[in-house]
Amino acid sequence: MALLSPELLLQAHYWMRLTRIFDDRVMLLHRQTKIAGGCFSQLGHEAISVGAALALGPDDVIAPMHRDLGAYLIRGMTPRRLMAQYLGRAAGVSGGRDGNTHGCGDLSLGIFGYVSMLPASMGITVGAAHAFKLRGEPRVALTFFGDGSSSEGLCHEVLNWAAVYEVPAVFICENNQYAYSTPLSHQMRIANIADRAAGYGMPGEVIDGNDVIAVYSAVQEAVARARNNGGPTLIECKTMRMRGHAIHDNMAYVPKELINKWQQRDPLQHFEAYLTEQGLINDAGIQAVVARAEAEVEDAVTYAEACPYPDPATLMVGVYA
Amino acid sequence: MALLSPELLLQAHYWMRLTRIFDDRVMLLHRQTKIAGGCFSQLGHEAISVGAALALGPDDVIAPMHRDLGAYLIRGMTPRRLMAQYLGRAAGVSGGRDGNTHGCGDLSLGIFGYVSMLPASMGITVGAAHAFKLRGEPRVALTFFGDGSSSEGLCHEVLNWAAVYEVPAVFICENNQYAYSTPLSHQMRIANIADRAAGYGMPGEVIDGNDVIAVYSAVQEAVARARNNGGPTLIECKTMRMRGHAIHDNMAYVPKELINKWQQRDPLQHFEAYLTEQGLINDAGIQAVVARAEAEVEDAVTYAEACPYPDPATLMVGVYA
Amino acid sequence: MTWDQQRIEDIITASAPEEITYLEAIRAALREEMQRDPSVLLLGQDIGVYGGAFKVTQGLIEEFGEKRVIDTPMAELGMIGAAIGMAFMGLRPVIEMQFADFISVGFDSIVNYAATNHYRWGAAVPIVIRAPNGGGLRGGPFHSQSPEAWFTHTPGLKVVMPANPVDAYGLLLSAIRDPNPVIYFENKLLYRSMRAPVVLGAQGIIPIGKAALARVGEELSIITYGSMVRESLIAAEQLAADGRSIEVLDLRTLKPLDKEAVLETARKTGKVLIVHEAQITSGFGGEVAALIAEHAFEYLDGPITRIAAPDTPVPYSPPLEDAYRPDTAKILKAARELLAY
Amino acid sequence: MTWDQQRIEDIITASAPEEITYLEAIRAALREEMQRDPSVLLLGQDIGVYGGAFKVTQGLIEEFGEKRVIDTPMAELGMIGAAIGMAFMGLRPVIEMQFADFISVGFDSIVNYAATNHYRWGAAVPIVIRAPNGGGLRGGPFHSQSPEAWFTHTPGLKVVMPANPVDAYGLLLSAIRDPNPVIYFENKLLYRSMRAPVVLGAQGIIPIGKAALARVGEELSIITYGSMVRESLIAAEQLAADGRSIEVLDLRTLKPLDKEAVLETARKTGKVLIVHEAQITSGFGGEVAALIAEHAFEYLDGPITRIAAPDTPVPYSPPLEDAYRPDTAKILKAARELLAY
Ligand SMILES: Cc1ncc(C[n+]2csc(CCOP(=O)(O)OP(=O)(O)O)c2C)c(N)n1
Ligand SMILES: Cc1ncc(C[n+]2csc(CCOP(=O)(O)OP(=O)(O)O)c2C)c(N)n1
Ligand SMILES: [Mg+2]
Ligand SMILES: [Mg+2]
Repeated sequence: MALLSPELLLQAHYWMRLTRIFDDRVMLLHRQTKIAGGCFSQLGHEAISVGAALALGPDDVIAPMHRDLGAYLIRGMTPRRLMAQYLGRAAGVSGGRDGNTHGCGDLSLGIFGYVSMLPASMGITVGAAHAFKLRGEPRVALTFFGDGSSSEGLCHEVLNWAAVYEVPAVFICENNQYAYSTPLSHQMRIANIADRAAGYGMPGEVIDGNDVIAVYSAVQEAVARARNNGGPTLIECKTMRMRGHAIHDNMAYVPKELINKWQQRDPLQHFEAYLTEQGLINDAGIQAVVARAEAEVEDAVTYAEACPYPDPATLMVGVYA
Repeated sequence: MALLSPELLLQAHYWMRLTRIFDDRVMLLHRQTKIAGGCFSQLGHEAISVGAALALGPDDVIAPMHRDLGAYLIRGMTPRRLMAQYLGRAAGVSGGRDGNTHGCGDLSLGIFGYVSMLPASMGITVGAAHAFKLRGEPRVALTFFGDGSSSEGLCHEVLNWAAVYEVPAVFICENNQYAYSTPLSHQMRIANIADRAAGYGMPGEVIDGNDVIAVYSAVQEAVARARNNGGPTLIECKTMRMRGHAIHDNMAYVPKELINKWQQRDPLQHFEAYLTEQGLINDAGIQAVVARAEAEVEDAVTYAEACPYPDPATLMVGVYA
Repeated sequence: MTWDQQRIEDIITASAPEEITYLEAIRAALREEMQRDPSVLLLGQDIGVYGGAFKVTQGLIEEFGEKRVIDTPMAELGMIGAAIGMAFMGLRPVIEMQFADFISVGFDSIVNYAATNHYRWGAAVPIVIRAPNGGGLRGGPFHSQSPEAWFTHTPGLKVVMPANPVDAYGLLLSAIRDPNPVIYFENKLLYRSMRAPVVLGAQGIIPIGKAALARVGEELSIITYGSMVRESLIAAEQLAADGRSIEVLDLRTLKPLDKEAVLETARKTGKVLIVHEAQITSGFGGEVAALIAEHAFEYLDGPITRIAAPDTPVPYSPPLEDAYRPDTAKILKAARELLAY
Repeated sequence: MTWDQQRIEDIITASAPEEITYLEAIRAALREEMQRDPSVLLLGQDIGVYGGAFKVTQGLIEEFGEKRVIDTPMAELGMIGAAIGMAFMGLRPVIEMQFADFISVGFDSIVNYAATNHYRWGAAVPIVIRAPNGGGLRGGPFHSQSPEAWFTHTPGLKVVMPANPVDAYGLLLSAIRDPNPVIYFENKLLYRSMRAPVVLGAQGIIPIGKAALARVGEELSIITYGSMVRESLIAAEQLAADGRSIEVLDLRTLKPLDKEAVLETARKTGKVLIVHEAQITSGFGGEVAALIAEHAFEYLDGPITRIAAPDTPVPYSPPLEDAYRPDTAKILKAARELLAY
């Protein structure tokens, strides 16, 4: 396991807090009917997107999905832009053309926007990695997919493609026990999705997705291997989706005990306890981080609410490049 | 390994001979421009379709593919009907609507016709097996797919589906070293496609696809397991496509040594040597089988050539049920 | 409940039909068919305990059990393939796509296997694919689509698109009983926003292939379907207040199209406005226009006009989606221009 | 060969253009672009050592190597997704579908990702999908399709469909240089059966979005594309022998459509016959007819007529396929009727 510097650990903490506070605010704004349409919560997933995104270099690329808000933030998509996106404003990442984190791409930040059709971003990612391989560039492409997405044919095509061409890609499966309302038992007859890696001839690893250090370490190792022509890796992060699939879903179908069990393992509390134990932070320090993140989110909301909606006259703009 | 009765062994021999002789004739008819469009050869694959089809019971269903002529024959599709199909006649299985073994289905024989989009028949097969499971019927559904098809997303979706619902299905991979001109090395980074079975939680087995006894035994075991609620099985038959992908393909891309190596292991010669060794047949016996098969094929050609083409006035008939 | 009891209940219900929503009508049709025919079963993502993304199948797993309401893994191509195999074995699977938008992932199984099979070797494929379509709900580019034109071009498929609870019920009965693959587009915006008294049971059946005159008029024909029928009727009502007489033809089935009804209304009024929610270019409106321009040419008193969405993805942000979406105002404007022609 | 040498060669070639087949024109365009732009690369099944199912890419792996001519596993959905990712990273992938028919398997990557991406977050998707389409070769239902109408309905895509070697060459140059996803339908029947002198190099470029008058006439306009241009020209020639003057408009690009050219010829002759190889219902002909019926209504002297395939899968057996397929005889018959109107 890679040794993480105190700076990096504190960074990770900040990003996880920011992710959670931003997400809580999004949920609130949705309840206030300020956000239209659907919204996916990040609760319980913060360690994965943050740990993974921190392990990438600046020239690497990433295709975050709907529970990977932390990755967008870390890659430089500002809370303002993201909040304007959620609120459907012209200044949002997609200029109001797409909703929530859908279509939140920016090539200048090395971020690919996603479509709803899961897991389409895997295809994009393997292609980007293939481009790096063809040109001999020391760059890596990384994406995420859910346990639900693991049943889609595309997941197979992409993992096999990555292995055949030995491209520098990292695939992170966020196994959060459910695909919408569907439990793992209705999706597969195996214990670990990462076990499928052997069937492609690539390394696969199962890690604790609620432990940001474990995520960072595993991803860092996979990224280093990819960068050194070692080919792709599949990493399965075990975690739990702590809210409904999307905001309208009260997840009555999830057994209380399961939620309770995972609540004990909240990635942020777990990490804060560790940092405190290590003497890297104390309560006041945590409060300061929270305050900073809250201020950023508040600023983003103020900004976004003041932003104009897109001009209907621009409806036809941009269908073609 | 199941013990095969002498009767069954001799039956298998007959079907393999018939398959080969029929196939040789199809190739000839194509060269004579009596068959339009494309045509896929069966050469080298006879043990697989014959061994598998013989292991099924009368109420089981099968979705043979383009190198599984033996299965059609065994299930009761007569050489006459099949030859009329190849020649595009009204009396062909599809009435001239589809070509060669495409669309050669007949529910009364428990045969599903295929489409070109590979491996679509896997989806159909898993659904049929699922129906058996839902109704508690002791029936099994079996299909074939190629090494090439193993890279398609559908292959993954279906194998996973079969495992999740524990349906009585048998999937036979005909690994013939090539998908059209593409060698295995460009398709996958693993030694055995059957190794992927573990990633679905189903049994997988690698067998010699040129040994009809091995095929029959493995399939029979899988069929018995499926019938007894033991769920699906993936069987990989190692073999070699001994002619080009389709008739126009001279397979210049295949190394001579590879062909030579597999020529030594011709499934029919191999089996005839075994039968002879076992005292179950002698040269005269083989000649008699050949003569019988040739006569059947000759009869089929005579019949088919005398059959009328479909009436253009029927063009619109049957688009809807 | 036995079959006879059910019939009796139907007749009672029929005599005093209840007001139900479009969504309830769909659910009622599923129940009716599942009660009537044990070979009918449901396949889809989250349709079991959860009752489906829109709760259309709520309660059905409790009533019919896990063997007839099957929660599937995410695998649209495989699911539709499996449904075909089930159909070959005598079952009648009704698939729920979580959104019509995801039908693109299962596309090949539909257009190449389901659609061609009967023509090629005579085995029928009695499956229904329910596809919740349409926008107006701020669903963005991937939860708002109306992709019917992909399927109307594919021989061997049937395509229905009910515009109200009565048709939603009756066409789903027909679709499930039809021996062919039927794509059943159900409009999400209508799910809870439209109620009507619906005659349940066999009397409520609506045949596939028959359009309905939603309003009789003399001066101009609006030919439309799905969510745009309501918008068109409101427009017609407003024009009536101006003393203009508008006919509204609800196609109900797109494939096979009720050509007679289309030509009849075109010949009658001589002015045709075609309205649909999908993008204009190569949309189904083109087919309707072409039929009229060929077979009712001599009766036309004005250009055949189309109101449809512009050629962009369905945008998310409210002002953009409102600009994108055909509605009463846009229909009114076009109708007035055509009336003045 | 350096870039300059190539230019010089082009100019020489241009001054005395060689007769090449439609297939050779496609190969020449691929070579031209691969020589000109190192970011162009090819993806597809069996396109390397084997040279592709139709040998279009023959010799290219020898010239450009394995990194630019990539033989892929069978995985259309993933391949097109990968091409998009490559495009984001600055490459310009040109995909060969082994047959247009298999595009249904890669459908979602095209219509939902490639097509919508620039609109949503501004990243261009410069990919080309070459799709060998069309029948007449006894390929049966799955090796004969012409599925262009699925794509003309999808905003964000461009669709071209060359009818001769000159356009095959020039439109492929444009397609590869275009920053948008382009579906390039190449007709298999024309591959080896049509030759023409083709000006190679940059001078040979044909812009996307411009139709071409393949024949000038006065009495009737045949509007067509792809394989049916040749059939239409032969029909026009035969009608000329009868003293009739027929105009033939070759659309060349279906999306974005050259509406001006369509309306101009319709207004000029007042009689329009639309011809395509694909099935009639919801085919691209509907769009063309609708445009004319709306925007050239006042100029029409007869019903807008469509000649297209009937609504069946493409049948295999020669008598059935011949009955199915639009051809000169069917065009002649319809044209004569329309002329007599
Ligand atoms: C191809 C496709 N089918 C269906 C859906 C509808 N859908 C959206 S999210 C989801 C569940 C996803 O589960 P998983 O991959 O485990 O991700 P999670 O939401 O649990 O993070 C479904 C079924 C979709 N987006 N794409
Ligand atoms: C979805 C799809 N893509 C491409 C093709 C074209 N194609 C026909 S057969 C073939 C190779 C098949 O290889 P394999 O599955 O190994 O079967 P084999 O022919 O070797 O028995 C290809 C690429 C196809 N039929 N279906
Ligand atoms: Mg999940
Ligand atoms: Mg093979």
